[in-house]
Amino acid sequence: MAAAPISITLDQIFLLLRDWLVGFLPAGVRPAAGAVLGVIAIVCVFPGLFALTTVFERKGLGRMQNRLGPNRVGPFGFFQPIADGIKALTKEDVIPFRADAAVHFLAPLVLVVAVFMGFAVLPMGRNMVLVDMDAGLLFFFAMGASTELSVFMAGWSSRNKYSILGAMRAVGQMISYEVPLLLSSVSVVMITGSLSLTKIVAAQNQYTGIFPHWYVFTPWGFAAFLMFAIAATAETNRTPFDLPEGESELVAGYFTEYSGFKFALFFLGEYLGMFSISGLGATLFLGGWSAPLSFLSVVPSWIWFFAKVMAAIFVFIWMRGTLPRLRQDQLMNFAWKFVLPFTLLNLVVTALWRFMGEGWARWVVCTAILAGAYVLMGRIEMRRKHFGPRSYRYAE
Amino acid sequence: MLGEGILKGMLETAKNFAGSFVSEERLTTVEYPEQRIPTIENTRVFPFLVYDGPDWQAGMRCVACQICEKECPPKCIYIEKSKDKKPDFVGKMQIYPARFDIDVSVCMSCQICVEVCPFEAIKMDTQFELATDDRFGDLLLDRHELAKSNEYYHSIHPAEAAEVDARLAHEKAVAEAKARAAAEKAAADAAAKAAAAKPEMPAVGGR
Amino acid sequence: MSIAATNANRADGWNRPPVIESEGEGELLEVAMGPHHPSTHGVFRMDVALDGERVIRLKPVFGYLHRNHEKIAEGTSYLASMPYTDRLDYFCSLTNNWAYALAVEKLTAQEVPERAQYIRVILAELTRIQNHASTIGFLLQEMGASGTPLMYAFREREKILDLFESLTGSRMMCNYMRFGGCRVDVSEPWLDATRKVVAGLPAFVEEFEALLSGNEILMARTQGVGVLKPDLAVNASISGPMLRASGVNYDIRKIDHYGIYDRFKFRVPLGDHGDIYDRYMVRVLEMRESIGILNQALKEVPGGPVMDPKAKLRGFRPKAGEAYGRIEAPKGELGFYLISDGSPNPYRYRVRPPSLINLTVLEDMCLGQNVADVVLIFGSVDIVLGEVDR
Amino acid sequence: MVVASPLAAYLLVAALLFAIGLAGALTRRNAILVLIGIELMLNAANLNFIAFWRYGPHPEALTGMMFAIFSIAVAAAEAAVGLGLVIQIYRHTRTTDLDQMNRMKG
Amino acid sequence: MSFVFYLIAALTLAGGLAAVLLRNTVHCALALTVAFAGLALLFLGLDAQFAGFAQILIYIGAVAILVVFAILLTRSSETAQEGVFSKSWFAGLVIAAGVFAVLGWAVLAGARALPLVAAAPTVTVQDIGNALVGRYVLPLEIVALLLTAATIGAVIVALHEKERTR
Repeated sequence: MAAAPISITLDQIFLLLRDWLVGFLPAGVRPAAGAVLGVIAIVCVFPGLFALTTVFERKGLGRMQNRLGPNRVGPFGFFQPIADGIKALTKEDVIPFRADAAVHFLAPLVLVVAVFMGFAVLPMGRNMVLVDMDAGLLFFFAMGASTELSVFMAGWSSRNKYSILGAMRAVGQMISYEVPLLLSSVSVVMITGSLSLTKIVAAQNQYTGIFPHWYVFTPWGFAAFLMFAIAATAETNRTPFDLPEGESELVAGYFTEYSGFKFALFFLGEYLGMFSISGLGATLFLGGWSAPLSFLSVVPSWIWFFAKVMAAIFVFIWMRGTLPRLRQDQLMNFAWKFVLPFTLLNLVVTALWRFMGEGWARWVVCTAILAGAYVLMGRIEMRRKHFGPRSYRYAE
Repeated sequence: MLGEGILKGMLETAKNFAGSFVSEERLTTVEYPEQRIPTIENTRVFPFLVYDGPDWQAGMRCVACQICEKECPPKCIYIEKSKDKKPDFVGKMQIYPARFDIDVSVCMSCQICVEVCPFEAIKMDTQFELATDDRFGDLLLDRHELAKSNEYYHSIHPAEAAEVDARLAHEKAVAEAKARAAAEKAAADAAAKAAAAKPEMPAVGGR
Repeated sequence: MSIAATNANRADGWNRPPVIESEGEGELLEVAMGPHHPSTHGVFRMDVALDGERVIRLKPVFGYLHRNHEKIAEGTSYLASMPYTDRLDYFCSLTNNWAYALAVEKLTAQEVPERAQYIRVILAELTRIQNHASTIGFLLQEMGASGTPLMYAFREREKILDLFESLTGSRMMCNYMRFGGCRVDVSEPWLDATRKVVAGLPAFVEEFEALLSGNEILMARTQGVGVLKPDLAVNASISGPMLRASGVNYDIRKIDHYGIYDRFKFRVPLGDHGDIYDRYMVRVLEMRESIGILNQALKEVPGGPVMDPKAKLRGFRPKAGEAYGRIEAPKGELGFYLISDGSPNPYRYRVRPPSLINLTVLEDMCLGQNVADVVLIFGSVDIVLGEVDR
Repeated sequence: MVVASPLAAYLLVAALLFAIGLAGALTRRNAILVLIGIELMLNAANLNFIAFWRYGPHPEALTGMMFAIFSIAVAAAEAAVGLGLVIQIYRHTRTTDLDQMNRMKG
Repeated sequence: MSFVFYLIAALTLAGGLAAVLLRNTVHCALALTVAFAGLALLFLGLDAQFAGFAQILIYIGAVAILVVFAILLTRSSETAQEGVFSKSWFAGLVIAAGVFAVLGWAVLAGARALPLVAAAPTVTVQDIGNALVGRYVLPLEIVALLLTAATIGAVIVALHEKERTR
């Protein structure tokens, strides 16, 4: 180990640390202890990232709106999440009189646990994956699917019309967008030939010259990435798909009746969902922990992973700062009549890509099909819904 | 193409995001208690009473004519006239307010009292940080709390105060000339009183 | 589908909103939106009956902010009502001032000096721009744009409010106009500052349009939603941008030529569909026209007094009679109707508030729409509760 | 209860679950709960398939596993259609109580 | 048999019992998801990763959600005032008990013939995929057809009648 260059040591620093710590224990419990350490690391790192993200989000939104954002607590307001955390912890925990107390209590826990589980299969760096599962992608989606139940539990148990309406919307939306989310990942699986996330990253961690073989740089990959991003935004209830909690109509959606620490848990769950889905997107399309240019591989792999996740988070924030939200029926229509057909088409194109073999022909054909389909479907969508730019007349 | 407008909008916010770091013009907010934008001279918040000279009671311009009390739209001024008299800035004997209360929790900062006052005695303050936890006591200002010196008036509204001072000096000169003339006629008191106490319309717009 | 049919059957025009049938399980979800709801612009309540997410019934409930404005005005002098008019539509206090001053000037047959007329036009158009910008901002806020357009609108509004403050002493409660002119004269530096702000406005409108007008989500949300038919709009005496968005060419600036509006060249933008998008676009285009008017007015402000020297500020007694002064306020036709019996205070004082009257067609626009559209339709009406309830 | 073979333990669990599901399907009045009982029975069968696959002689043939996977897919379809029917019946009769669904006419 | 197995089995059976016994319909549905989760864990214990995850994805992610949606749409979340069990509950219970008795007897009687231990089969997702599009391609296609038919059928069944006649 001592002979290894510093860059590799840095790259594997967390693994080395884990092995060093586990080394103090008897050999029998070492694997279990290692796993526990990994879980502890995830449980510490991502909530920390969540705290950082909340302040970044508020400051970023502020900058987009020509404001300063939080600037009171600590230098440049960076201790704001601590203040928020203390506030959330010390606030009274209100449970509505008619609420189903047990379910009301369980809902945020189920959400956070389910979301945390998803991190187990994400490779966050070279060799840095908690459980290298053969069916990792399936596991991830299985965990993602279970969050829907907690949303329903929260909405139903609150016995509030806004809550139940928000929960119904959220669940309907999450189910609708889970389908394109899965299908857009399937094209990656088709090319890689594996559901294992580590294998998917390994397949992308190659370079032509200095340029990487990320899937996003292929026509089908770009289209799938686009659809994945749309579906992921909807899946995490972010703008422009944030209508389950659209405060102008539904106050706060399914967690209207939550306060104090349980509210904080929902908040945490939402952000953790953002991290995990961004991590998955980075893994599937952006080469996971691999460096964007070959000579940048000296930078530790986990830095690249987290950089990609944070870049995705920035796009989430950016969209939140720009876009209004859609309406429920439009959202559903968009999922079923635009995103889903397009992902299906993309699957066909992916197969075409796979069987056309190397060469420029497949680039041209795939790009043409996808771009043409996108433009055509967009045109049809706008025509069918009767919307588009208008011109206006004037009276003197 | 679907998504074009969205991208255009995203570009606009990105421009603002980057711009807020570069251009002061964009970032309009300030960090308030430490950083303040300079008050605009014409700003008006709540009224105060002007006095000349060092003693607030002796120099108070108000003669308790009660026009402001009558014209105040929300009726937040309460005046009690004094029984005795004291000399005003011209030297003429005038009654003065024995009580002059303004309930600033009711006041709506409309400046009508200032416009209708013939004696330049009531003016608008620029002090706006009046937050208090005693809603009834601390926001009901009596004449002592309301009394501010002419120097203070000069410090908050310099241009307007200079104009007022010039007008008052002119009035004083006129009054003194008149008084002198009247004294010569040995009917000084009555004539001078009539001249000074006649409430004249203040020139609208000329504060 | 059944709405159109019912609407067509009502040959008598606008008696009551159409009744639409619930198609679902027959059990309606009744939701009280407001008075403390994030998007009711104040204390306003809509009792909504929902079939799923479709609005079956909508009952607007207002009056939470009733302040007895008209009765108070009948009890005080003409001058003392002026600051109260600021508080009707607190976004546009200067146009409120103007409408009231116009009514009193008609009552007392007063002349307004040239310079004051120009100042009034400048202030009214600035008010219109900041009102329309903020309205669009609030509309987008309700659409979930997390306040970005609103903040841009406020950034620009701030500059205009600074102008108001440096002229009138107050940012929102200006209390500036008087019967027969304006309270204080504008200075040359103020005019220069105004010219500078106005020069920056086109860039702001461009920015706004780039951010919003082409946005597919905005178009999808607003086009074809909350349609107000021109005949219903006329029958319900809707006015302002809302009426013009329905395609009716009615702008009091063009019709009454009050003030000196006949001297300026400007056009009146009209919408063809009467939906939320048209209301949005008409406001944007009106902002552009207002900038044109401002440029013309600022070029040719004449000298002279700003107050009729014969005008009395207080204690005047208009001859017995009546007068109705109306202007094109940013929200619509704002009118003040005064009856004098020769005493120092009006015998009858009545406000024709555009906000309230534009709100009367809320149910017609909302029925059959999605509940999420209700807040949008409500926002596109552009009301201020201070004016609705008075 | 100690069973020597792990397979027997799985089978017993599956049998118990099946019986619970059956009892639910037979005794509940609410049509949706009857469907829940049926789902439980299907799942018990799936458990059997998987257990037999795991302890069977030819696990590499994947027969049991495939059965389970197909049965999961069929169960999803069954749930969708079943619940759609329940909702439609509810629209007609305003009830989900099976004891009151005694007419053929809607 | 390990402790973990008994724990999971107990959880599953408790979830199942609760699902058929509780009065509140939504609680029943939530208990059902517990049973599903327990079953998924049992599948994992049987080295059937793929089936386990598919179980979670489809049963918890879809079927349970469908059930709660149906409960809300039919307004049956309010606990019924009268009995929640049907009039013939006793007969049902007897039948269920009888079925369990037969099954249990069969298992216990044959327990001796059952294998004691078996090596964990090494099955990758790739194998399952190959099997699906190889040996089991016909069932796969049939299931696909079935799912399509079921989707269309469910949509048509649940559509409003007015819209259907239009």
